[in-house]
Amino acid sequence: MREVFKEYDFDWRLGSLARKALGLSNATQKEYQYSLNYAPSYRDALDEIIRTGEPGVLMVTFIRDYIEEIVNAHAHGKKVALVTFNFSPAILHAFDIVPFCLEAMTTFYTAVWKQGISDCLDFGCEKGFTETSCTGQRLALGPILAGLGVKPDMILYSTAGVCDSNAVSYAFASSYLGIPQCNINYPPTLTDERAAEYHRADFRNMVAFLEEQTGRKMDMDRLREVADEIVIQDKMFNELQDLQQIIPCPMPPLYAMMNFAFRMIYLGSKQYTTLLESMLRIAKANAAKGIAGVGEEKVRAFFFYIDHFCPNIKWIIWNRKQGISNVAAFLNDFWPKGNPFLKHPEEGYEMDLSSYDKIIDSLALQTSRFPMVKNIRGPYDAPMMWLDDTLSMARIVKPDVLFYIGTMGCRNTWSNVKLMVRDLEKAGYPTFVSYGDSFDNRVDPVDNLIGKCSEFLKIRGVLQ
Amino acid sequence: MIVAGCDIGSRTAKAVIMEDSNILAACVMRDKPDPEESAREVMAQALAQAGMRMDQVERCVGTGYGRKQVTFAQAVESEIVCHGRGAQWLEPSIRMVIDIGGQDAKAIKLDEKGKVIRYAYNDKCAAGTGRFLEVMAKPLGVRLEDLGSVSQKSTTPVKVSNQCVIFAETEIVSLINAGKPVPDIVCGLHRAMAHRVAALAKGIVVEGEVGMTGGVAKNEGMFNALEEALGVKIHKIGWDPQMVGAIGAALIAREMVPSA
Amino acid sequence: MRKELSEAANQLNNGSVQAWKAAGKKVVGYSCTYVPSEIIGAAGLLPYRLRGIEAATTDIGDSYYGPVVCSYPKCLLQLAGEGTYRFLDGAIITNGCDTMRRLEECWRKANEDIPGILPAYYHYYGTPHKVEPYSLKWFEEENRLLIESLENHFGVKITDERLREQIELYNTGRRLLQRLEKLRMRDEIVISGTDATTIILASTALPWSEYVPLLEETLGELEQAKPNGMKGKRVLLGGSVTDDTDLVRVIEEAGAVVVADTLCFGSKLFDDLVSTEGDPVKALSERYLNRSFCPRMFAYYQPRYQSLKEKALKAKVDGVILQNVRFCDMHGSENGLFERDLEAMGIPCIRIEREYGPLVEDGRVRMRVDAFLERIQ
Amino acid sequence: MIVAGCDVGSLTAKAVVLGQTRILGYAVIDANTSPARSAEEVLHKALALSQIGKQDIKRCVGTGYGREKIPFADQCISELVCHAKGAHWIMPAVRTIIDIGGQDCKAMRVDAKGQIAKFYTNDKCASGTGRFLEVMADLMGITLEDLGQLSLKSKQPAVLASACTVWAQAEIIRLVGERTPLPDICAGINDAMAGRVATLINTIGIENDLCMTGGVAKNMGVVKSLESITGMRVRRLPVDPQIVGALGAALLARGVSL
Ligand SMILES: Nc1ncnc2c1ncn2[C@@H]1O[C@H](COP(=O)(O)OP(=O)(O)O)[C@@H](O)[C@H]1O
Ligand SMILES: Nc1ncnc2c1ncn2[C@@H]1O[C@H](COP(=O)(O)OP(=O)(O)O)[C@@H](O)[C@H]1O
Ligand code: SF4
Ligand code: SF4
Ligand code: SF4
Repeated sequence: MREVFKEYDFDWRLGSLARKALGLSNATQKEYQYSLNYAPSYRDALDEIIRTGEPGVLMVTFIRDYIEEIVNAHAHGKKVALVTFNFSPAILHAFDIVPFCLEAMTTFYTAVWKQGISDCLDFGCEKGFTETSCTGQRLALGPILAGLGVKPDMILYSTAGVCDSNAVSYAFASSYLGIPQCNINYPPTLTDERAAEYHRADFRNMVAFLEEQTGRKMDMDRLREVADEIVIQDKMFNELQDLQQIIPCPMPPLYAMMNFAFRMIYLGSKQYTTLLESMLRIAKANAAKGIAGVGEEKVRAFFFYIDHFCPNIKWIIWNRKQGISNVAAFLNDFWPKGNPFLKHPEEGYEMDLSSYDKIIDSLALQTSRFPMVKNIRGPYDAPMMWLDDTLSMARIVKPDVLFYIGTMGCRNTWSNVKLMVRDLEKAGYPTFVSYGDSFDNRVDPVDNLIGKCSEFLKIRGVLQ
Repeated sequence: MIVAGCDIGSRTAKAVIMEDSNILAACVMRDKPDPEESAREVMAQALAQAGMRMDQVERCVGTGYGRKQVTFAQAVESEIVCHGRGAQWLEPSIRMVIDIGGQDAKAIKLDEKGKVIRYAYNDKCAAGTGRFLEVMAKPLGVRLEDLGSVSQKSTTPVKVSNQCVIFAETEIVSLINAGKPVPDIVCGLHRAMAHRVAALAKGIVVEGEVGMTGGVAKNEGMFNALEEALGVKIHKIGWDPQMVGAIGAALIAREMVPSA
Repeated sequence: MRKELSEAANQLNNGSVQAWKAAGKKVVGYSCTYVPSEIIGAAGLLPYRLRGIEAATTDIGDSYYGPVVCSYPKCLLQLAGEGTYRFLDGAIITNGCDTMRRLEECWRKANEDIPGILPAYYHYYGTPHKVEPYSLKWFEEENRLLIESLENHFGVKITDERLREQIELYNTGRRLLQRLEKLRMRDEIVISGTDATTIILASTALPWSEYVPLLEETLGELEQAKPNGMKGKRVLLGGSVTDDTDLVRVIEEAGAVVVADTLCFGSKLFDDLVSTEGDPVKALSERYLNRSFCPRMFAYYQPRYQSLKEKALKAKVDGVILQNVRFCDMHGSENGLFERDLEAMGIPCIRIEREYGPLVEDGRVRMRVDAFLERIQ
Repeated sequence: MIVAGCDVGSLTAKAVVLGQTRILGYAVIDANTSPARSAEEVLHKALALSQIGKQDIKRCVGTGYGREKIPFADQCISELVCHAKGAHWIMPAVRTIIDIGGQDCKAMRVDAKGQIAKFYTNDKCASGTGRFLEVMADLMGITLEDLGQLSLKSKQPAVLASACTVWAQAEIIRLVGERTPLPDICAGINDAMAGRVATLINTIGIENDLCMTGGVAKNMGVVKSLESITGMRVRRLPVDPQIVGALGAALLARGVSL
């Protein structure tokens, strides 16, 4: 890592960037354009987010708050938990623990920053961490290992049994920094009674860990508040997913990412509700007018893995300019009751508010339905797993093309994406596979991705 | 109607001039560092061969890595489409084209009209490219054109495992140092490469007649190794396989509706 | 070295397997040390640990697996695809790591293209990643399901009686292997690491009814043997899967002696015994899950480090070689921690990333080992 | 006592003839397909330059990839140790050494006696090797010397996105096509290289003084870029950095303890 990147803490730098960005968004249009010129390193990313209107501004605002909460947690006497993205932060509110999600930081960093990405990625390796692991965690983990950011008090991850690469990052951080850890371990099946029992027991095991770490019992009133909020959020989320099916898709492409990012960092908090309201308002208005969120919808794309190839947000901008709608994203599936994509009632979860025990069980179930955690735990072609989910969603949202974009560290999907492509093509969906890495532009640069992708869309007759 | 196709690849530049269904001229040359210059020069050669001037050429289509730098082309088309089109025109029975050029390998599936149905590129880090053979030929002291015949002399091909061009080179050097016969190494190289390319083709399912294009198709050792790895006979293309992309481009130029 | 042992260590379809099959008996392959061999044995079947030796390329593996995954399961798939594993009547795949668990799907899919390569009995076995009362319960159920499915498929009965017999047999064998390990650690070397590895590897490919007497005999001879004259730095080998003798040989050719290992094709096969008390399935479940020796058990770095450290001290090693197969995140990251902590204790370490077994590039590994040995002079 | 060191690397062969206190002569040649022949040739050349007969050489140590094949070597020692020894002899204050040769890149820390305390090698990807630079230079039709020199003139180094040798080639072709000035491309290549190397040395931890050995050390572009990334000065060696391994071998032949 270059010396210059060691001068400021990683999290502080991100926070200050969000602060500056907001300062800009409040300015008049003219001032805004003018100021953007002085922010070359994040101009494009910022502009892309802010141009989505109110939801974009809200997103930046809340990300700023999120980071500030992390940075100031210790000063406020709160504990910080390093958490993975496929983990519901809801339970943490009941303990007043501040979640710090590595992948959210990675995503934000790679999207807005032009320099230092490779420095951060390599930093972990300098500390002995493996160079081939998933970049989603590795990028933000580097500075944390190096002490360039808040030192977490505990580490939580829900990927044991789902993704080694992910779990190992957190396990490594725990051993390296000497911080206590607790993982949620998922069995290979989803809906049978054995699995359900395991989900509940394992979640309670984590609750016990949280009690031990904080030295206090869970705040039941907070828990109830959070659960109530989730019920509202789930309803709105389902509405949003309903809207995705409309042709043309009324949702701007960035909404998918905004939504799942917020479920991952703010589920059960007011902030997420505010964002949902704002997104819904716009999406509904678009739907009423029959217009597409992307402008003119030329291609309906279903991202059956990661949808945001981050570096400099170039890929996302290109998608928008080509009129590529994001009609479904694998990371954006959460399976609450009433969701249009549910195939069986037992596939999803429902918030049962009848007792505290039931609330905790509901949260356990909800966590077990987080993206990836739900559907890459078992064989890709088993019921309710990767293929089944992708095909059944595709039938509903009617995409013109399916995209796989992942990370080079993803042993799971790289071990069967070829099988997926065969099956999806057989089912009649043109399927594009990127050999790039969503967070490391060095693997296959974004310009190549765009080149290969436009070639694909043209040759396969998706985009004329 | 006189049309032209110009294929600026990663290693070589190719140009073809056609009149109706006749190929009037076809030229290949090694790339210059500047693709624009390569394009101009190879076109000039082809024109000279055909005894023509540029203004007699009605339309020209550019293809290949450097297609955007073919300044005199009216349109550009991806090399996948061009190889498919060219191969199909030359050998109508072909349903799958395996194109191995300097920088990558592709498997392309065609319908009976030569339209691309599916295609696949080589995996990342894969050594299945012509450049790989070029790099290896050097330490082996074998000329590129001789790789095929040398490989035929092998009795017990060696195992070459590395996928990275650069590291495979070290492996070759150590095999040479270990005293392994050159034909066995060459044959081992071809096999390793053929297996990777075959895996690529199998990924999109090998069906129907298979043809091979690109410069590497001129290498008989590779041709045979690929047949063996695929387990099917490869249809030999009646023309210089390296020119197929440029021919395809010319064909597309011929079919283009002139823009007003 | 007894021929049976070296053959079993170096050849997949070895003589004993052939004889076993010729006698009309069945062979069941399994993919990981977390699968209890005793259960397979109690069904009258030969438990056979899947290995990737003999794979010369990975083109079949690469047709199903993507480019950035460990080549070990790719080699297994390659061998299956080439028909080498046709002698298997069954296979049990477990979630040792992500790439390994995906073998279940890849093998099935490959069978659609190359019919007949999938064994008739094919079972997915889910191993939890932690040791808690509920995970133990899950694991025990998993074992009972395995028993049930073996019984149904092969038309046999796995009684507690037969399980106890197998537990006895395996415990006896494991005790002998522990003796071998002790022997290996002697101050004056009596057996090379290469030979010790050969003996251990053979255990995964022979019926233990044959293996245990062979081992006993060999041990008897070795315990009487004079030092074999091997001198050199004493090293411990740890890390990713190492299912052949090549790596150990390369290290020893460079002038070291591999006196101990923490490999899952090594000492991790016999470090603990199964309790002979109580319900045999319960006892097996406890023994097989309670071992947190593999980094797949994420939260147990400390116990692993302690056991590695103890082994290194007991074997009086001069250094520790930590290797990982490329794209193996679990061992790759844990080796970094081991290195930090062992070096802090004054035990020199080297981390090596390599290609898996039959695809190794000896020269590279050799250069690093040479330099390491010179460093610890 | 006159001794010799011979380093048969992956791309080049080097020989040093060492007298009591100074280097009497040395040579560097491109390695050919037989390491034995390369060794003979390069030693012959070094001997000729130092005007010494082969029979005057008391002892010779071989090193490098081809060391086992050097017919006249009395002993073989790995190149890591030789580089450490050689660098330490030339510059005793050196504590961190980076050796970039044709096929790999090594970083080592040595103690006050020149003993290796820690080392790390890169062989995961060819992009951190001298061969990477050669392939790139070849692509642009310039020499290796130019690659270093031109890059120093760059005003706005290009950014090479891809770290992989194989794929970086496509980018070079693109940059050339876009008429990016040659010095900027060269600087981009050298920066990419230095970036990889910096990670490697940070893994073992840098301690002053820092020096570079191996052929790539002759490329000032890489050296300068490495200095700017690490914020440390790279000490320039008063001898050809490419021969440091052979020099170390010669020192070891003289019986300087390991
Ligand atoms: N006469 C030949 N014999 C064997 N191989 C050849 C011959 N000519 C070219 N090649 C191979 O073809 C490759 C170039 O193929 P080509 O299709 O021209 O690539 P591109 O279109 O990418 O420039 C070279 O790398 C080389 O391996
Ligand atoms: N004059 C030079 N200027 C810049 N780089 C050079 C020069 N000479 C050699 N090199 C670099 O040095 C590398 C060879 O280094 P060397 O230490 O001789 O390798 P090895 O020991 O592996 O043969 C070449 O790949 C090249 O990149
Ligand atoms: S992208 Fe793949 S490797 Fe990364 S966290 Fe997700 S499942 Fe794991
Ligand atoms: S070496 Fe690592 S990645 Fe490979 S099979 Fe074993 S645990 Fe999995
Ligand atoms: S092919 Fe590219 S990424 Fe792979 S090892 Fe070689 S240089 Fe590195």
